[in-house]
Amino acid sequence: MTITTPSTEPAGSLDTDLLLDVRGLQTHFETQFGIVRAVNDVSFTVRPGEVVGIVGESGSGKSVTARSILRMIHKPGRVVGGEVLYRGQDLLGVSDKEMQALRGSEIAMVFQDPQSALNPVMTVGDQIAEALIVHGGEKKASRARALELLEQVGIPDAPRRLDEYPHQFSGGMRQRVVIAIALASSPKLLIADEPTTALDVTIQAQILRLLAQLREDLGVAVLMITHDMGVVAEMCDRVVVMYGGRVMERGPVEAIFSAPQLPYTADLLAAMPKLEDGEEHRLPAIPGAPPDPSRLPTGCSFNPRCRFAEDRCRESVPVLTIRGPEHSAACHVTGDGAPLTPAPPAEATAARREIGGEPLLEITDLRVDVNCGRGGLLGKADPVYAVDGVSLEVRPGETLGLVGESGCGKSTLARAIMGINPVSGGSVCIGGQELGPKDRAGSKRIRETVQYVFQDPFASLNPRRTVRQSIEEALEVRGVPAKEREAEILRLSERVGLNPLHLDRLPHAFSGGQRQRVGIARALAAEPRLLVCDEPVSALDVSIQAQIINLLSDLRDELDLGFLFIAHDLSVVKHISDRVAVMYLGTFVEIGDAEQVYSDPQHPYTASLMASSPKPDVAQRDRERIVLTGDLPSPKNPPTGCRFRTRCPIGPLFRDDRQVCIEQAPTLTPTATGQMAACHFPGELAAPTA
Amino acid sequence: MIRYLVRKLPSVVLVLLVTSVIAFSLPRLVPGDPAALLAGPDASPQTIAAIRAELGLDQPYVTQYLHWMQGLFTGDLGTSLQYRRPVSELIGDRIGSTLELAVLAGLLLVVAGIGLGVAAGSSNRRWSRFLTEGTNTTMLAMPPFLAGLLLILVFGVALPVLPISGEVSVLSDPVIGIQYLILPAIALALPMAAGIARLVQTQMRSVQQEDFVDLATAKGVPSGRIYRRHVLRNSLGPAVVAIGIRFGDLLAGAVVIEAIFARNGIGQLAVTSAQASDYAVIQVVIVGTVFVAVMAQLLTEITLAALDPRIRLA
Amino acid sequence: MSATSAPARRATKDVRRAPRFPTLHRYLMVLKSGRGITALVLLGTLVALALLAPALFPGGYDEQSSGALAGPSAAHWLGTDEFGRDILVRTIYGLRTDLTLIITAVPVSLAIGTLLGLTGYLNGRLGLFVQRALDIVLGIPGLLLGIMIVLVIGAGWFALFSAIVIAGLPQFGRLARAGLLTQQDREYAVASRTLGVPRRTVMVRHILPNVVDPLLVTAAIYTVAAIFIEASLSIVGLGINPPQPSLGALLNTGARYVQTLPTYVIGPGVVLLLLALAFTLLSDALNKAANRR
Amino acid sequence: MSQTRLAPVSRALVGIAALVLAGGSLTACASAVQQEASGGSGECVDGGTLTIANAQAPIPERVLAQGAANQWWARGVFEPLAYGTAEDPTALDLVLASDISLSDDDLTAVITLNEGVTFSTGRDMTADDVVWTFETAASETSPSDVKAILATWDIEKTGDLEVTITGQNPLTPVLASTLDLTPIVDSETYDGLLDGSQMIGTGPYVVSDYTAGAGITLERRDDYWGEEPSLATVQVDTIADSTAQISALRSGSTAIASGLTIQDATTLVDGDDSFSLSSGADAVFPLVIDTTKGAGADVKVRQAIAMAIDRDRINEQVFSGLGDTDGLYWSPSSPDYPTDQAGFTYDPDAASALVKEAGAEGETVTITYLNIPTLAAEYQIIANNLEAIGLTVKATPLAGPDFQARAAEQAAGNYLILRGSNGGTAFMLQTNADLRLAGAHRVFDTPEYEKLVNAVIAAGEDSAEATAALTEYMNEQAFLDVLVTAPFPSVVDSSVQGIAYSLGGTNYYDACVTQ
Repeated sequence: MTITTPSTEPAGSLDTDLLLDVRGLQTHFETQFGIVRAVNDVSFTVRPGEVVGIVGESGSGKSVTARSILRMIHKPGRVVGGEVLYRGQDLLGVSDKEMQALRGSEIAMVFQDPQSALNPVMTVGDQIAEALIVHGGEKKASRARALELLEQVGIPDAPRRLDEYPHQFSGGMRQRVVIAIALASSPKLLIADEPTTALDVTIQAQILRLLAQLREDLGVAVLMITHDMGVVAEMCDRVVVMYGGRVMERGPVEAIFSAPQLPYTADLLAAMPKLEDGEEHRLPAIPGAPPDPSRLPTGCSFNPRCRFAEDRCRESVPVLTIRGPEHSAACHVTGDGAPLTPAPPAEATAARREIGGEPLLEITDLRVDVNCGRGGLLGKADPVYAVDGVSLEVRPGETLGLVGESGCGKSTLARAIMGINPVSGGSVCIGGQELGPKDRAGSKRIRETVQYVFQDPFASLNPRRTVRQSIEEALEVRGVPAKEREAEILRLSERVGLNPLHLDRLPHAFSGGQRQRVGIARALAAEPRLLVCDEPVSALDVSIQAQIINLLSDLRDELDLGFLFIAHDLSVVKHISDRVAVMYLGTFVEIGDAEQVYSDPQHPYTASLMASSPKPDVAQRDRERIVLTGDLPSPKNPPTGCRFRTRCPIGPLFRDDRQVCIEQAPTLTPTATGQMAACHFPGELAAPTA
Repeated sequence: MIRYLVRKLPSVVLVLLVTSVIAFSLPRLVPGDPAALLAGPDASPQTIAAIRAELGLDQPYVTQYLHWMQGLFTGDLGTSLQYRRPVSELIGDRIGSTLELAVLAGLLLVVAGIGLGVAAGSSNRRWSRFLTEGTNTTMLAMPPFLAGLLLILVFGVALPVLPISGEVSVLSDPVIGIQYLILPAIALALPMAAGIARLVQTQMRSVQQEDFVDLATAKGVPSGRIYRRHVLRNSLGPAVVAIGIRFGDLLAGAVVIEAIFARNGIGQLAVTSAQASDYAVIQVVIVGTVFVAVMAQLLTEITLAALDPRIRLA
Repeated sequence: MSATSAPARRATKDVRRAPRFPTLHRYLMVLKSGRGITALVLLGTLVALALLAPALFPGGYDEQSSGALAGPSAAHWLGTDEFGRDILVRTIYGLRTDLTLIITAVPVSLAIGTLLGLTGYLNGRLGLFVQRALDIVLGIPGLLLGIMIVLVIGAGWFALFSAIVIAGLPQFGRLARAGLLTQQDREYAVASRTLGVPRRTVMVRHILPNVVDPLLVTAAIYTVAAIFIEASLSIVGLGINPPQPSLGALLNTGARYVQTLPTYVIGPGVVLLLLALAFTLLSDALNKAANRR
Repeated sequence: MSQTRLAPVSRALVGIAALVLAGGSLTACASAVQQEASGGSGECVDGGTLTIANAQAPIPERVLAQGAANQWWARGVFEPLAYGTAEDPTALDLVLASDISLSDDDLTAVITLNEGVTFSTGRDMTADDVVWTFETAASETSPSDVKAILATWDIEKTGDLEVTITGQNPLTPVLASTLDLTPIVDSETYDGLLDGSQMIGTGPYVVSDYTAGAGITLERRDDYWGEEPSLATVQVDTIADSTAQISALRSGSTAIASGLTIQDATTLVDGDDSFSLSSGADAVFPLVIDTTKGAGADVKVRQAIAMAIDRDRINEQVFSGLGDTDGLYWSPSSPDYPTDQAGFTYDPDAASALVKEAGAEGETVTITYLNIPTLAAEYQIIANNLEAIGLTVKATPLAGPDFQARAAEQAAGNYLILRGSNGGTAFMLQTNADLRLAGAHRVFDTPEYEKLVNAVIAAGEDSAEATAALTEYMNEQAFLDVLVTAPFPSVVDSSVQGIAYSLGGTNYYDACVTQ
């Protein structure tokens, strides 16, 4: 190794062991604004039986890479260069017919969203069988094999379910079906494009476990496309990190996690809140946003956001250089041997305040019927209580975190607080006054105390109105005179980190993070004392997530706000919350001090949730996990007694003697460790702490 | 499914009841007196008044309405003021003609609409897309009667292979009957088929973007099979809804088509009755067509359910 | 922070800034498609012809003479009708009649239909009731409804106008209601409500503009239907009162002379087809522009 | 039942056969498109079917009235005592009557009936049936056009086959028309006529099929009392649309098209030798002016209107020149026809001057008319003419029920209408709704007019002087402008021969088809 000429990787190593060898892949999209180089010179390899992860943020080109391998790029995209060698054969050179024969039989694919990846009008059995029939399978045999596959991917009662339609399956079960389809012709390579992103934590754990098991049983190689470092750490043997359409770093997973050679990889890992982080600290966020693939910066794509950027980073594109066994990275700075110092946490703008004062929000025994007001001219719909008997309180300066899987009622709860969904039972007190039936969304009493930050910042901004108009609307309602609004808008936008020059843009011209800043600015414009944040960061890339979390905690401390912070990501909730409530099927199963709940969960559901969350730490991949079986029951028809009993690992499902769980609903009671839990047998199932 | 239909029943009944009130009052809002028409152009006011009394038109409206409703529930649709014949008979004489036309036109509508839509939705070549879309747009802009006139010109004058006037019941003579039906059915169906085709085409284009189509591709399914088994069935929903709504238009369009092709159908009956203020007939025709529309809508829902298990099994 | 301020300083003008009149801007996108341009050129020509009719033919549409049913000549390009009137002149005046009719009736139908569809915003039950009522109107075949309306009102311009307005209500009502139901649950509408923006403002600012797109597309499609309604009613003899010409009335009379004087049908027929074609293409282009982000 | 029930297999075979036939039929014998009949003056065949397309549906209830609805079938089934003719309003062509003798004062007629006349039910027709028919026609609800005359008659049975009529006014001028328009109906089955369920007459044909609003089919009767006609079947289809009628005629699916506008009919005949025009009684097309309201209240304006209308152009452009523009309601064949008063003045300049003189410039004249193509066409020329003399004209086209209800209540204002020219002056003056004294549709009414009308009716056969006086008064008052008297021609295929017209419709005694 010489210092002056960094050795690039040898270009076509003749490794006969390779299952897949992608070399210099280039995929372009020809749009009216010019050519978008979505995949730009990407090379990597997959060996038989290996799990390779491609990790990157939105727009990094990881999905396009996956599709390019199977030649499934939608118009106007086109693979314009490189080679995709599958067992030595260049897939880009074979005929359409040959490619068709290879798809499914040799290389199969699993898609991100199981809701839409299955044909809604074909039975599950037919869809699996079709994968065999098109490759020459006989009808009857294919059906028998379909049944076998369904059983193999762990679908209970498979013979009956074979003739059911996708909509009769839950999300997790559908993803199992998609995997069964992929496995139908025993392919050698499985490309999994974000296979668990659309799933809840407990279901994600089930699917990841299934994939690992299949790999073990069938020896199939997996190319895992994901944005989640946790999933990478749990599943992969080797990792390819993509950014701006290029491979920026690749290597064995241990090396990447322990000694990343790329500032981006290192900072990304640092920006993730982690479950085992102790005392609250600031997250070291990466500034800016992932680049728009149609407008990549010159030089290293990461240079505008890089702590170490130098002039040459802006001028020339770094090439991949070898950094260790099988480990290479593309960075001018570290290529020269400069060490990667840990990212400094962002500075706080205000000191943490004492929590105290009268509660801003007090909820007692709240019930919300989401079917209220439905029904036709004649008759009403049956009530469905998405929130069923919930009590909580939030004080100024305090953050109450609320976690639960999708469908548990956490968003309904938030909407009921805002007056969007009518309350059907119990009481909601805001700023010490109980809400009456006349206090609907936006009434003076509510809006002056509480404001809402939405999950999807794009959906919550009117696409037709500029950001300035959206913020101004809030000021107008608050009664700010027209003359003073301009200054106020500037102040707000600066406060949330928006470029004031961009105020006249429409929302679609912003990145996700910026839009969420707009959403926050708009909420702040009403000068609330409490913010209800409904999954404010779950739609954002990891590097942006940290920025928004930091912004929110700054605001809380600066303005002495109370937060009701809703999220499904346990680590995010832990990071920001003082207290945590865990919700399951409309009720709280556990509530208490965040530290306490996380270090010593008392409810089996809390423990399972924590165990299920993938951790971005290779050392933890062999930890003992509790993987919950089954799915969340429907709130239309909740189970009797303890609502969790149908999935509880210590419940009647596993222990016949625990009839009490069926007969009697547990109430929230203080436990030995201080928090409250609604379980007949609290603390029995403890999360394995790191 | 049956439970679903039973659940729909009260609202269907309500719709029909309201319709009956509209159907009863609308023709009576039309100025003029059916008795005057019966009495003839030279009649004196005394004659007209006498005929009015004989027809029962001098009764209060409420009495007339209740009388009509009472009749409806006992299966008596009333008696035409103009022809003094039971309305059921007048309609019965024509329903066959209209049904034949509507069924064939409906069939054409479905076949041509979906066929053209599929052709346009699956064609990727520039010229074939241009051709199908051009045909489609022109057909959309072509009113049925103009299409009818054109057909009469072509087949009546230039190329006399199909009859352009009159009708023969398909039931009594299928071979000849079909020949009489072809041109009016085409004139009636084609312009509407263009609308259906457009829906199918748009829907197919959007379904092609769906993940499950990608999954099928990834399974190694050939593109022909993808269109047949994955894209097509998922693309028909809006077209089915539109056909359901358009079924009423088929009946309405039949008015003009029946006129220029000399067919004696319900459309003709409706027009002449409306112009002759034959309340007894129009009110039944209106209630009947709304009933048919409601039924068509139900049928649409049933078809949708058959096409889409999500609806069927919900 | 330096990363964001550097380009900000360079950019004196924000390229991604929203256009000053965003709605107008979006609809100008119609001009970006071949169909849109064809439609507008076609429509522009037809409207211009109609507008210029009194200037081009100051004699009006009822200049009768004894030279009836003459074939095409230099003086009368399309020949003369049964009263010796120039068919071309009458076709253009007929176009004028049709255009005035659709340009007044379709927007009125659109407006009333939309209002009816949006009643659900005031009261859910009322909205449902209106919806049902409109469904009933939709169930009555359009032409029969048109005939009844013309008979009630008495043949003439206003009757045609009313028939077109009423026959369009169910379509617009349904669409507006469907739009309302989806738009009022859109997060930005909910967001405005939680901010305390008055309901009326939410309606005008957030719901209506987003309901408008499909309504406009449908209005263009319905315009074609309106042209057909005028023509069909003329064929049943319930069109505009003579001697004022309309395309449908001309076609109706012209059809009788199709053997002896084909230009009598061809002239108005082609104009009607072009008019319908223009609006069909316009609806396509509008649809495309509306779905553009 | 058992005949129609086929075994599944054979049913399937039938289905396949039908498909094969349908495929081959476009060129083979089963084609529904007949080549046009070779036409020309072929030989009459015994039997055969005559197919007629009529724009109006049959209305059996109105058998006792004149009208286009029943004109193609009613006289095949129902016979009057005698036919009148268009050529001579006083001539009688005996049918059911064997003899009609009038008293010297012309106030009494003794009618002897033919022997052996039977209704198609087989029952003998007697004097009772005649009396019953006349009484029914005179009743309040009857649609008869001659009610007004029947009301002044006293009809008595004076023998099994003899009736005696005693009138208050001379009978000769009105007898033929009145008898023609009052066919003898069967008292036992008359109610069946209301809904068309039973249509029993004495004629050579019986109704074999009737579909209300769609058509009627007549079959030759086996036991007809007179000479059996040649045609076996007469089928009348209702085809309202003119395009469809023309198509039907051209494609040979019908041999007669009736109810087309004159223009359509002449256009059709012009280019084609295989068709000819044929017509029965003429129709009169008057413009009746409201003399009580609006511009028409001023006699000067009325006179101006009379002078402003270019009747020749109306005749030319609406009636293809087939009409007559004598400006008189009276039939030229009537003995009292005032020949020197025939004709009209077309002088728009003088008319303008009159309008100016009356100060009626720009005043609106609203014209109501029954919404049918011929009247709409007339209106267009009239409107054009009246606009030219400085009046503003507005149209109110009305559907049948509306127009007739308004007209009967004298609420139609200025109206355009058509009336049958179905008798002599005295007959018209008693029955025509524009002319008669009682129950008139026109608004104009003066003692002078009444006196002059009564004089014509009372004058009997020597009414020339009275008619001239009345005509002069009418022209002076100008409340009624007879624009055109025109035939209503039907288009007849050359394969049809020998159809004859009377006032009440077409008869088929001598008709046949060549095929």
